[in-house]
Amino acid sequence: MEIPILSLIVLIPFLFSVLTLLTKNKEQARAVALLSSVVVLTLTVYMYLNFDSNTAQMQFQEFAQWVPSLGINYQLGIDGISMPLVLLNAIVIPFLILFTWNDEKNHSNRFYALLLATQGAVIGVFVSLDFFLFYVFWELTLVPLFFMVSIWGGPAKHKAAIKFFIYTHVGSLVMLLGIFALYFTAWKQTGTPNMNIEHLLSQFQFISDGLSRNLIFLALLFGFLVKIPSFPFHSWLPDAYVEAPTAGSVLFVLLKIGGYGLFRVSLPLLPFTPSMDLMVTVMAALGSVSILYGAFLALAQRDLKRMVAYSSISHMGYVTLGAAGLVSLSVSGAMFQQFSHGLIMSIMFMSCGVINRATGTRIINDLGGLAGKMPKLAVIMMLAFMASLGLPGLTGFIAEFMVLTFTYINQPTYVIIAILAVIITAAYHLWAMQRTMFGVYNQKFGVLKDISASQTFSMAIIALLILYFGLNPSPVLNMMITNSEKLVSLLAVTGV
Amino acid sequence: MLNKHFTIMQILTAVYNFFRPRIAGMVIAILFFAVVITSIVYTSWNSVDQIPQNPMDQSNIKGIGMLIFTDLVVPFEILSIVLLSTLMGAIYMAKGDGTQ
Amino acid sequence: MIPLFYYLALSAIIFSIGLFGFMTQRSGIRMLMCVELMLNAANINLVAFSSYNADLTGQVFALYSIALAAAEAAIGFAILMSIYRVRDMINLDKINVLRW
Amino acid sequence: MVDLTLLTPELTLVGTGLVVLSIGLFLNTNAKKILSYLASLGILASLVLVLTNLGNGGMLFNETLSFDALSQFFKIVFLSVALLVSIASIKYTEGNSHTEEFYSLLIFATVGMMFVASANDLIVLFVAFELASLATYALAGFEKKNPLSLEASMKYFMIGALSAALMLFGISFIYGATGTTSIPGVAENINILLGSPIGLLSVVLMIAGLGFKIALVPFHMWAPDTYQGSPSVVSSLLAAGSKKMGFVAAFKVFMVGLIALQAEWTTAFALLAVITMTLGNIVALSQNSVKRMLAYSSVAQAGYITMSFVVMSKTALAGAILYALSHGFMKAGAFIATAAVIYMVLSEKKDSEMPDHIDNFRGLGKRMPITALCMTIFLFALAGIPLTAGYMSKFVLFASTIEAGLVWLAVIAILNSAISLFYYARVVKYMYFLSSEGEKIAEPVPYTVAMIIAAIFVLAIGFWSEPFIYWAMEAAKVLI
Amino acid sequence: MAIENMAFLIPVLPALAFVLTFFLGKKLPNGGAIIPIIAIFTSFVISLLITMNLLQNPGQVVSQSYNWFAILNVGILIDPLAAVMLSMVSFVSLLIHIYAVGYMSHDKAQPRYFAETALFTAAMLGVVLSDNILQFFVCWELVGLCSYLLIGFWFEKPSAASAAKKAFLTTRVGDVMFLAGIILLFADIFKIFNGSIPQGVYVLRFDEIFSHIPEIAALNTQIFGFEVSHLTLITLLFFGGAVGKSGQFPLHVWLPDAMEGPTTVSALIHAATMVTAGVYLVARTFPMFIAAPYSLLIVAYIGAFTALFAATMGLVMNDIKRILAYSTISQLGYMMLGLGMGAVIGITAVGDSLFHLINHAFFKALLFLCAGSVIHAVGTQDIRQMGGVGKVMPITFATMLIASLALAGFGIPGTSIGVSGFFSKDPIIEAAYLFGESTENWFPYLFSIVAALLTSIYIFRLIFMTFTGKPRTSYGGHESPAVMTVPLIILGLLALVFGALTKTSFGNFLKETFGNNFVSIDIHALAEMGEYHLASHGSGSEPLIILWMPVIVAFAGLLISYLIYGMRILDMSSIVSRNNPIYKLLYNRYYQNAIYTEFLAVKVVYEGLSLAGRSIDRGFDWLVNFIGHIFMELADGLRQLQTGVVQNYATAVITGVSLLVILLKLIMEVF
Repeated sequence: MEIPILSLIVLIPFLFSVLTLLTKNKEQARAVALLSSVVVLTLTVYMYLNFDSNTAQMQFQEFAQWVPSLGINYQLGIDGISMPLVLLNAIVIPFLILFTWNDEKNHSNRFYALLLATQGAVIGVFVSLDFFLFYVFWELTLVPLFFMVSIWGGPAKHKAAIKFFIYTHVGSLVMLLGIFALYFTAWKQTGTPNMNIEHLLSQFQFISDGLSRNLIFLALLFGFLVKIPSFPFHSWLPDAYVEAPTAGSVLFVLLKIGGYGLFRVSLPLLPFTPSMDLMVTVMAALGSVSILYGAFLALAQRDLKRMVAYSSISHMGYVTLGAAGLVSLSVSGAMFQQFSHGLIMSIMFMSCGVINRATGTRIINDLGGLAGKMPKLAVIMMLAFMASLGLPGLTGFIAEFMVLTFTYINQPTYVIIAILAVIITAAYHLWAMQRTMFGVYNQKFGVLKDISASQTFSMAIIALLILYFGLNPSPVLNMMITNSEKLVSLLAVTGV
Repeated sequence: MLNKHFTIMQILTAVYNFFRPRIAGMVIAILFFAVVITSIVYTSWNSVDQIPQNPMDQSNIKGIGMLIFTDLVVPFEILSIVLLSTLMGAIYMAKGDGTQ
Repeated sequence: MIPLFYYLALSAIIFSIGLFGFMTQRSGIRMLMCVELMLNAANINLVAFSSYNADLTGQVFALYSIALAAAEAAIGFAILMSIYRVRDMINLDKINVLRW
Repeated sequence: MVDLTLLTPELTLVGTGLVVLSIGLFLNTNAKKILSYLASLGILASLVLVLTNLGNGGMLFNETLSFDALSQFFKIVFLSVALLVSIASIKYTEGNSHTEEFYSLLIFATVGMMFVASANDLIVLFVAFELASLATYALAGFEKKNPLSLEASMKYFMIGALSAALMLFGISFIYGATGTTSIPGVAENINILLGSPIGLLSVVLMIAGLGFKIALVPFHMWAPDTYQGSPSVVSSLLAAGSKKMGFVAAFKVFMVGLIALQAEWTTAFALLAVITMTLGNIVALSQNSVKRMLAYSSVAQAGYITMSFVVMSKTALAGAILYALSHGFMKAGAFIATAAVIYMVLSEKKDSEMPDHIDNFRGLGKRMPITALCMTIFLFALAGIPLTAGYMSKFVLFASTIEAGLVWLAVIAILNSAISLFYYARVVKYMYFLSSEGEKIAEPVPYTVAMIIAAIFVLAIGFWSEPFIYWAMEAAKVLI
Repeated sequence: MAIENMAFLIPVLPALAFVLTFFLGKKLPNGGAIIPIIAIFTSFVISLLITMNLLQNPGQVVSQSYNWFAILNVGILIDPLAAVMLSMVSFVSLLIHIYAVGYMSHDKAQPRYFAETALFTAAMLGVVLSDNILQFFVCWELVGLCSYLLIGFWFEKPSAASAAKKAFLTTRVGDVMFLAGIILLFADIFKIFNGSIPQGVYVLRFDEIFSHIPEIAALNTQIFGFEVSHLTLITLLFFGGAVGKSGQFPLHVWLPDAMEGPTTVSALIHAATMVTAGVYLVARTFPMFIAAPYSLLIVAYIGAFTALFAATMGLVMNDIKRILAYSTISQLGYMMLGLGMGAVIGITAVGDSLFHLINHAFFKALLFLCAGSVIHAVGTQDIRQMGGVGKVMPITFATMLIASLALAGFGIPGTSIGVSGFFSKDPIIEAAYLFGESTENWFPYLFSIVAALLTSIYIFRLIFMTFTGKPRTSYGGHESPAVMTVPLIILGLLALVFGALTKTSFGNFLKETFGNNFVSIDIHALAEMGEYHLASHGSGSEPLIILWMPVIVAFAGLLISYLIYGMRILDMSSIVSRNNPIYKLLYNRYYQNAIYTEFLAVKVVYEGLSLAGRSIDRGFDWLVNFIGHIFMELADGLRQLQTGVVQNYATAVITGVSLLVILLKLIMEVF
C-alpha cells in the first residue's frame, strides 16, 4: 500500500514541534524531539533503501489539489538531487538533539520546537515539486531560525537576527518575482494556471523575448546566491552563524536550499537563457572568488566560530563553481560538496560550541593546549578539520577533487584561482588547530573536563560517516551522477 | 458711520496685515480657484437654451416630492438614520456629566 | 437668461473662500462656518445643474446635502464643546498633542 | 413586488440598532452588559443573512441599490469587522453608562457601510458615506474625558467634513456633465467629461473625497493621529471597516462609473499608490507607539490595495478584494490585541501617558501568552509570511502586477513589504525576546475571543484559500 | 599463485593494527607495540614472497583494480619497482618499530605513537602499491598527515606543534602542485576521449596514462609567452609535488624542523620512507618524464644543487639530528640527480637511483637510530657537549661508524669490495660524468663531487665530535638495551653487505619495470619525443681518475675531519665565529627562516591579503548597515511632516488636490 511517506517526513517534525511546545520540562521536551527525529530518520532510511538510484525520474510522488483556481497543488516528490540532502538532514538532526542533550537552556521546549520546525521546513523545500509550496517552505525556514538566534543567541543576537531575516527575506522576495514572471508567462502560453516546477521549467524556453528570460533567470539566481551564500551576498552569514547558538549554527549549515535551488531550477533553465555563457562565467567567477575570499578572510579571523563561518563561505564557493562546470561529474561533485559540507560543518560548529562552553571564550589566541585536557574532542575536531581542509580519504577531498578536476575542462582560469585557495585553506585550518589544541595549556581555564558521553557519541558517529562516505561515496554519489547527467544532457540537446 | 477717515494706504496696510500670516493659504486657495475656473470655462456645458418655465405653477414641489418618494427613497431613509445617529452622537458629546 | 457659467463661477468663488477660511482660521467655529460655506457652494452647483439640465434630482440632492450639512454642524459643535470643556480653548492649531 | 429579502440584512441591523438604543434607556449601568450581547447577536444575524442569500443578486428601488457578488463580499467584510469590534467592546464598554450609544453608533456606521457597498447611485453612495463618517466621528471621541480622544475625533471630523465637501463638489460636476446620478448612467453619457478638463477635475475631487477614507498619502494626515488617539476598538473599526468602505466606493465610482476616464485615474492612482506605500512603510519604521505604527502600516497596506487600480486586471482586482478581507481581519485583530495590552497597562498604573508605547509590549509572551501569540500571527500576516492571509493576498496581488507587465510597481511593492518586515519583527522581538518583571495577567475574555476568531480566519484564508479566492474572483467579475 | 591475492593485505594489515592499537593500546604492555610489529612483519613476509616470484619471471606483474566511484578505480600494481620498495619499507619499518619499543618505553602516550606509526606504514605501503595516480595522491596525502601527527607527537611543546604545522603546510604546497598536475592530466585525457569516457576504462590508471603519452605531448599551451608542451607541464607539476615531499631545494625548509619529533619518527619518516616517496613518484611516472622535453634536465639540476646546498649547511650544524636531516636532503638530491641522468642513460637511471634509495634507507635509518640511542643515553642533542661516547657505547659506536663509512662511500671501483653506499652513489656520479661528457654541461658532475667531499667531512666531524676525545660534559652514558642494539646490528650488516651483493642483479631487475604484462613501453621512442639522445654504452668506460674520484674524495673528507676534530690541531675558533660572513650565512641557513616565515607567510599572505580582505568584508558589512541607516534617517525626516495641526492637514489636502490636477494635466499632455 502506498503510504504517503514524503508527507509523513515533512509533517511529523511540524506535528512534534507543536507537541514539544506543550511539554513541561526539559527532559520531556528533548525526549519528544529525539523521538520525532528518529522516526523521520527511519522513514528516510526506509525510503533510501527502496530508492532506485539509476533513474532520474521523481519517485515517491504525492499529489493533492490545494488552490485549483490558481493551479497550486500540494505535490511532493524526490529524486537524486534532493534525496542526499534529505538524508543529510535526517541523519544529522537526531545527533544534534543528542548533542544538546544536557546543556541547560531556558525555555528548552521552545528550543526543540523551533529545531523540529526548521527540520520540517527544510525537508519540505527539498521534496516540494510545486513552486508555491517550494516558496512557502523556503520562507518558513527563516522564521524558526530568526527566533532561535534572537532568543538563545550570543551578545549581538538581535542585530544579527534582524539583519539575517531581512537580508534573506529580500533575496527570497526577488526569487518570488522570478517565480511570478515564470508562472504568468506559462499561464499565458498554456492557458491554464499551473505551479508545477517541471511544467514551468519546460515552458521557460517558449517565452518569446530573450530579455525577460534573462531577467527571470537572474532573479531566481539572485535568490539562490543569497541563500548559498556566495561572495557578494554573504555579509549576513558571519553575524548570523556566530551569534546563533551551536544548534542554530548547525541548522544554518543544514539549510542547503540555496545550492539545491541552483540544481533544481537554475541549471535546467540555463540552456535556454539567451546570454548563457555570460551567466556561466558569472557563476564560475562568483564561485572561485568566494572560495578565495572566504579562505583569506578565515585566515584573518581571531574568533574560532567566525573563522569556521568564513570557511563555510569558502566551501560553498565549490558548489557554485561545480554547478558552472556543466560537466555531469562536476555538477555531481558540487552536489556531493553540499552533502559533505553539511556533515563536516556540523561537527566543526559543535566543537566550537563545546570549546566556548568549556573555556568561555572563542578567541583563538587565548586558547591553547586543549588536546591534553580534552583528548576525545581533540581527535574528533582533528578529523573534522582535516576533512574540511580536503584531506583525501574524507568527504571533503572527494567533493573538491571532483569539482576542481571536472570543472577545469570548461572553466580552466577559475579552477586555477580556486586551487590557490587550497593552500590558504590548509593554512588557516592548521593555524587554528595548532593554536587551540596543541601548544602550551592556558592555566586560567583551570581544570577542564572532556566532552560528555552524549556529545562524544553524536560527534563520533558523524565523524565516522564522514570517513565512510570519504572512502566509499558511491551510495550517495551514484544518484547524484544520474541526475546531473540528465541536467547536463539538456545542454547537449541545445548544442552547447 | 466712520468717525475716522481711513486713507487708502491704511486700508491696504490693514488688508496686508490681515493676509500676511495667511499668505500660504491664500496662494493655495487662489490656485484651487484657478484650477476650477479654467476647467469650468473650457468645458462646453450642453445646457438647455431656455429654463422650462411652467407658466401655470412656478414651483416644482410636486416634481420634487414625486422624485423623493419614487427614485430617491433610499437616500431619504438613510438620511433619517443619519439624523438619528448624529443627534445621538452630538448629545452624548455635548452633555456634560452634570457637574458644572 | 443668465448663462450657466455665472452660477458655476459663483459657486467656485464661494468654495475657494470657504477653503481659504478653513485653512487659515485658528478658531474651530470659524472653520465649521467655512465647511458650511463649502457645502452650500456645492449646493449652488447642484441646483444650477439641475435647472439647466431640466432634471429635478439635483435639487433633491441639494435638499439632502443641506440636511447632511446640518447634521455635520451639530456633531462638529458637540465635539468643539467637549474640547472646550477639557481644554478651555478651541484654537485648533494649539491642539497638536498627537503628532509625528 | 420588489424582492425585499435582499434588504433583510440591512433591516435586521437597523432593527437591532433601534432596539439597543431604546432598551438602553431603561437599564441601569451595570445591567447594560446584555446590550452588548444583543448588539453582537444582531450583527451576527445580519452576517448569517448575508451569507445565506449569497447567491442571488438583483437591483432594488429602480437601480439605486444593486446586490451582486461584490456588494455581498464587502458586506461580509464590514459585518465580520463589526462583529469583532462589538465582541471586543463588550469589555471596553463594561461599566460605561453610555454603552447603548456606543453600540447603536457602531451599528448605524455598519449600516452606512453596507449601503455604500450596494449603492448604485451617487446620491445613495454619498449619503451612506456620510452616515458612516458621522457615526464614527462620535465613536472616535467616545472617551469624553481623555483630551487625546477628543483631539483625534476633532481632526477626523474636520478633515472628514472638508473631504465630504470636496466629494460633493465633485459629484455636482459629474451630475452636471452627465445629467444623471446613477453610476451606470454616468458611464453611458460620459462624453462631456471625457472631452473637457472638468472630467479631470471631477476625477481628482472624487479621489480626494474617497482618498480621505482610504487614507491615500496627501489625504492620510488625519489617520495616524486619529488611530492613536481614539479608543483602540474604534480605531480597529476605522482601519479595518471604513477604509474598505472607501475602497468599495472607489471601485464603484471609478471602475464602473468613470471607466472611460481610465487613463487619468490610473496614472493618478499609480502615483498615489507608490507614494503611499513607501511613506507608510518608511515612517512606520521609527514609531514607538504601536497604535501609531499600526496606523502607518494600514496606510501602507492601502497603498498595496490601490495598486489594483493601476493594474486593472481581473486577478489584480480579485487580489485587492481578498486583500481587503484579510486586511480587515489582520488589522482589526492587531488593534484589539493592542487594546488588550492597553487594558493591562491601565489596570496596573492608571495615569500612564502613552499606554501603547512599545516598551509596554516587553515580555508580553510571558505575561499574556494568548494575546502575544495572536499578535505574532497578525504581525507576520501583515508582513506577508507564507501560510497566512496576508501572504496569499500579497501573492495574488503582486503576481497579477507582474502579469500585467508592471514589473517596476511589483518591485517597489516587494521592497516595501521587505521594509515592513523590520517594524513588525521589532514588535515580535519586544514581545518574546525582551523580558519584563510583570507577572502573568488574566487576559480579558472578550478581547481574547475576538482575537482568536480573527487569528483563525487569518490562518484559514492563508491555508484553505480556495473558497476565498473563488469569491474574490466572482466579485471581480462584477467590475471588469 | 595464492600469494598474489594476498597482496591487498600488505597495506590493510598495518591499517588494522592502527585501529586496534588506537583503541586497545592502553591495556596492552608497552602501548600495544606488539600488534603493529606482527602486522608489519606479515606484510614484510608477503612482499618478500611476491618479490621472490617476480625475480623468477619479471614479466608476470600483480595487478588488480576495482571500481571506487564514478570513473575512478582503486587498485594494486606490484612490478619490480614496487616490489623492491615494498620489501624495503616494511623491513625498515619493522626494525624501527622494534627499536621504538625500547626508545619510547617511558613515554606515557605510547598507544598513540604506535597507532600513528602503524597508520603511517599502511599509508606508505599504499603509496607504493597504488596502480593509479589518484590513489597514489590519496595515500601520498595520508602519509603527509601521519608525518604531521608524528612530528607534533609531543604537542605540549609549542615548537613541535609549529614544526608539524610547517611540515604539513610546505608539503601541502607541493601536494597542490601535484593535484594541479593530476587535474591537467585528466583534462587532457578527457579531451583526447573527446568528452565521453567508455565504460570500464579507468582513466587515471598508469597503463592508460602511459598509452596516451604521445597524444598528451602533442597538446601545448602558451605560458608567459613561450610554447610549453602539456606533458612537460604535467611532469614538472608532479616534480613540484616530489620536491615538496622529498624536501628538495625550494621546499626543504620543513625537514630540519621535523626533527622536533621523536628520533624513531625521524628515522622512519624523515630518513627511510616518506621522503623517498617523491623519488618514487618520479620513478613511477618515469616514461612521462622521459617523453617530456626539458623536465629530466630540471630534475637533474635541482637534485644536484640540493645535494650541494644541503651538504654546505650540514657542515655547521651542532645538533646531531639536524646534521643527519641535512644529510638526508643531500642524499635525496643525489637520487633526484640519478633520475635526472635518465636523460643520458635511459632506463638504467631508475635502477641506479632506486638502488641508492634502498641503501640510503638502511644506513640513514641506522645513523638516526644510533643518534637516538646516543641522545637516549647522553640526554642532549648538541654534539659540542658530547665526546668520548665511543668508550661507553661500543655497539652504537661500531654501527655508527659502519653507517658513516657507507654514507661517505668507501670501496674499490670495478671490484665487488666496498660499502653499500659506494655501490649506489658511484654509478650516479659516473652517470653525471657521462652527462657532462655528452652535453658539455659539467655542473651536475661538479656539484656531486663537491657534495661527496662535504658529506664525508660532516659525517666524520660528527663521529669524531661525539665518539672520540674526552667527554666535554659529565653524563652517565650507558649502552642501550638489547631491544635497541639488535636492530642496529642488523642494519649495520645490511649497510655493509647489501650493496656488494645485489649491485648488478638490482639493476637489471628494475629494467623490467616498464616492460611487462601491465605496461610495455619503448623507452627509446619516448626519449626521441623528449629530445634526449641516450648515450650508446653503459658506464665504466671513463678514464681511471674519474672512476676513483669518489673514493679519493671520501678519503680526503675523512682526513680533513680527522685533522680538525679528531686531533684538534687547527684552531677552528677563527673560522667558527660570528664575524666570519660565510659561517654566519651557513649557520643562519641562508636566512631561509627570515625569507619564508617572516616575509612570505606572515607579511605577504597574512597582513597583505587576509587583513585587506577583512577590510573589504567590513566594507560590505558597513554597506548593508548603511542601507538600513538611510531608511531610519528617512523615517525620522518624513515623520516631522505630521505636525499635528488640523489646518496644516487641510492645506495638505487642498494642495494635494490642486497639484494632482495640474500634474495629471501635464502627464496627459506628455503621453
